[in-house]
Amino acid sequence: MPTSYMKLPYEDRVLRPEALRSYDLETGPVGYSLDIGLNYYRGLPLSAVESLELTVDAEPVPEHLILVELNGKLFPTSQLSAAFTEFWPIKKDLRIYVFNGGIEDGPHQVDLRLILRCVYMQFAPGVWGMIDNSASRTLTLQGER
Amino acid sequence: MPTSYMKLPYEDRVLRPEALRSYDLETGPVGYSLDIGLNYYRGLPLSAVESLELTVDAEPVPEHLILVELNGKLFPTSQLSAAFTEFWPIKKDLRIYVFNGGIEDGPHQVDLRLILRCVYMQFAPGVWGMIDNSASRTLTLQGER
Amino acid sequence: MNIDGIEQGISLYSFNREFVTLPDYTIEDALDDLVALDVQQYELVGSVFFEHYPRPDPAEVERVLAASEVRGVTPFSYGGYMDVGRITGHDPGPQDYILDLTADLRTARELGCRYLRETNIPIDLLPMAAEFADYYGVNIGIEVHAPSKPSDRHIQEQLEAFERIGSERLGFIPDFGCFIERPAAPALDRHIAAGADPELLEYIIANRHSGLTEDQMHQRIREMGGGEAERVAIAEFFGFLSFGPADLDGFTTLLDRTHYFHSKFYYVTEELEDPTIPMPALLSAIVDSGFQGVLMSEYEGHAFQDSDAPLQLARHLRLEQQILSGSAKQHEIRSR
Amino acid sequence: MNIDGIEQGISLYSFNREFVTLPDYTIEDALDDLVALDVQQYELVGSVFFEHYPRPDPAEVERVLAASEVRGVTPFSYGGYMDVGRITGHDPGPQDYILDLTADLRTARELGCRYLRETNIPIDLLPMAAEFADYYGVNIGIEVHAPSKPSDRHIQEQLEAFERIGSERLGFIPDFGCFIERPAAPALDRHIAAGADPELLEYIIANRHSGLTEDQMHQRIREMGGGEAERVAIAEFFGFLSFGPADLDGFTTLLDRTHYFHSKFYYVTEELEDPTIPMPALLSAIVDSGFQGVLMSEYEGHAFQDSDAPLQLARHLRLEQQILSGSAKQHEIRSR
Ligand SMILES: [Mn+2]
Ligand SMILES: [Mn+2]
Repeated sequence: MPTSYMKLPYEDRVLRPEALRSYDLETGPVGYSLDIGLNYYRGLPLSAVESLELTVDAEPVPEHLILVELNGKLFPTSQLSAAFTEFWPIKKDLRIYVFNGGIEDGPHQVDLRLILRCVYMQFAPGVWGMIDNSASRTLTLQGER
Repeated sequence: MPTSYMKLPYEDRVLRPEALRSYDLETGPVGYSLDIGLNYYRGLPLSAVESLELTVDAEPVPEHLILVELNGKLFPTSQLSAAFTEFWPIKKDLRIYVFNGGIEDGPHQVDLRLILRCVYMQFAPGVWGMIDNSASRTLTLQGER
Repeated sequence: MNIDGIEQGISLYSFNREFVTLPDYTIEDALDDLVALDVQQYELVGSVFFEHYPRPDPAEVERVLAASEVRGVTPFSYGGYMDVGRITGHDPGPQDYILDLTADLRTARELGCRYLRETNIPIDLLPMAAEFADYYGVNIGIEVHAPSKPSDRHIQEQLEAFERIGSERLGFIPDFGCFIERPAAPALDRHIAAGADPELLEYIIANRHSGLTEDQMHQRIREMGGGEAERVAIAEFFGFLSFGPADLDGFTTLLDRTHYFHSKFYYVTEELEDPTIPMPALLSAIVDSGFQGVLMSEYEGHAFQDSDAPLQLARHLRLEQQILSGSAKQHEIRSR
Repeated sequence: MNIDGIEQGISLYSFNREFVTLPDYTIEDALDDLVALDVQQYELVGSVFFEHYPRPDPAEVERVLAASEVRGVTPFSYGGYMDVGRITGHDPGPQDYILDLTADLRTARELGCRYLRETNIPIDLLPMAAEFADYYGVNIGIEVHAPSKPSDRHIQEQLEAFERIGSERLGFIPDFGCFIERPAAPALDRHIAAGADPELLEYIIANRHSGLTEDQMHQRIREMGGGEAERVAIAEFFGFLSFGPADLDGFTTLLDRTHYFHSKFYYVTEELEDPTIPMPALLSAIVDSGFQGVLMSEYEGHAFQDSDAPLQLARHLRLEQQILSGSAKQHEIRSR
């Protein structure tokens, strides 16, 4: 039974330099979006997300301000673990929208804790391999996509 | 609170004359497929399927012989109610595969009992409107698609 | 057609039978039917016309926009739904409503719609909905739909919440199906074809609101010689085809907070009469309120007959025009 | 390359680092790299290369077939997975395995693959798997992968089940990662770069299977002057980078029931030596068994270094060729 999380060496692609963007609507910036790459060698079902916690500039982002987009579909974080028919492939990002009214231009410290279940690696009933897809990086806010 | 199921007048499209087809693989027929149309005025999430029971020539088809296909994805019937991110639109059929080794050429009496939850019509906690998408028809087995 | 500031539109839901039953009938065909009726503004219901919902594929949105542009027509409003029962066994909470509202607002914005029709938003989420409406630049209308009536407590509570919040973004979309005064002719014909006595049907209709319970009505009609066909009719008239005196007083309370109307109808006769819905009274109340905006014809007769939606819509548009021209004239006379 | 009935193929998993880290690196690029190595047969892992899994879009399958045809290469085997943990909080039952197996068999058939690699099928479902394999005309191979070894009880039980069922459709795909005898050079280099003493690392390797527990080894190395870097190395060598004497006896028991091999490797030196996996012994056992089929090179060094997968694959293919030519010659001599 594993005592630790698997962490592959592709961490650099989790939070890429252009990943943080302003999210602008009719009224101007309403928040920001953050693209999250997979640090694994294969794709996984979205239901593999065991936990997703985002901290920006040392402030945890409240769950109710977050929507997650994959394959053109939107999810509150609470629904991710149930979304077993959505596949998160290697070449696609999860996009997180945070509706906090916008953030300042310039650099921001982004800390993502993202734990994924390894859906083909069962050690015992209810016990699965775990993947650490976390990353931390200082990202500079980019303009609207 | 409704005392009965809604049933729209589009029942003819649930089991259409060409809906029953032989399913042939390397070894010849391994079963059959059945296309099921929606008898409703709008699409619904696949998780709206509350129950699906198929009877062919007066014999109930065992659940473990059935796979359901929608949007290119496959489901055992037991997973349908969890598939909340799949949308069953008006213009697409559910395709049911039955792996029973094949059935005889000619006409077959097909009885489908399919109950759907009306996902936007809540009467009380846990109590939702119900849609009767059932149909019965004598269908002639068609050749492999 | 614009009569004294009131414009006509068509909800593409009117073509539901065609879209559902004809495999080759597409959104383009619906827009062709719209153009043939000389109407430019329409409502599109996402869960009817899109293959993906609550969020359509970008290509689906693009297709609607391209088909509209080439025909010179405009998606005026987007018909959304709160499909909050999507997760089996889960009672919806705020996140479920917010998710569906966000998805529909995005789509409405992508389509360039000024209005989003929603089926239901809990009152405590309305302030947030008003904020979201500002974000997306889309007005949110809550449909007032049968079996609800404008005077119903929950509708009046919504109205109070709208006033309290004060945002122009929030409003109602009254659906005239709230004001059915008697069953539509095709519904009656269906019962007569099934063997019901026309006189007994008229008796049921006349006494639907005389204080009799459904059971008492069943007994009364049995005593008068009715059988199975009449029994089915009673069940229907006391159930999902319920009708009664139109709640016109309630209706007028909503008018200042109304975004646009679903001018629902089931059948208009050759003589341009709708015996089911009191159109003259409704339209006159609208004109008197000073409302400027869209009357969105919404044909739903396909529930009862092999429909000819374009023919019925043509009649309905003319019926509205007749009434509005008359009202406009009266209005003119009165305001002289 | 076909040496005495043994052919060489490449698992496209070998290009995993390129595919994962280079946004523009596509399946077509992987096939170009394959062609440049003069290899025609390959394995494709669905959950790596497809955007939809367990069932790819028809267009995705079409793309692989078209890209293969134009390059004169062939998908020999399809790498499937039993993703039976897909439904959160649900312990998998037979239906979950049957679903994933069916999905992968369909895809393998659509790709024209003779073989499907599966990660795990419960023994009681193997008779059904054999029947399904007949239906789809695709052979099913269960990969024997580290940390399992061929002699392990559950592998031997699978072997017995295969014999009992008697279907030629069922077999093994031994992965040479089962036979790691010492850490690959890049893994050692990484620890040395982190400050570990090369001599202490050699001591750990030499005594990994001397009966010391992980805790005892930690203590011993501390006494010999080791610190944090050595501590990390011990944790790795007792954990997911475990190694030990190759289970060659177990290996030979599987050979009659082997569909093809994952010739897994981490690093081949310029001198065409693999100090990690005992290739001469493995290949000689394969030749001696009379096996005719495919050795599928599977590079996994990208876990430890900035890889040059094509260079490493070229070396590995030549290493295999050298050994096989030698074995072939010996075999010829012996069978004279
Ligand atoms: Mn309406
Ligand atoms: Mn392998």
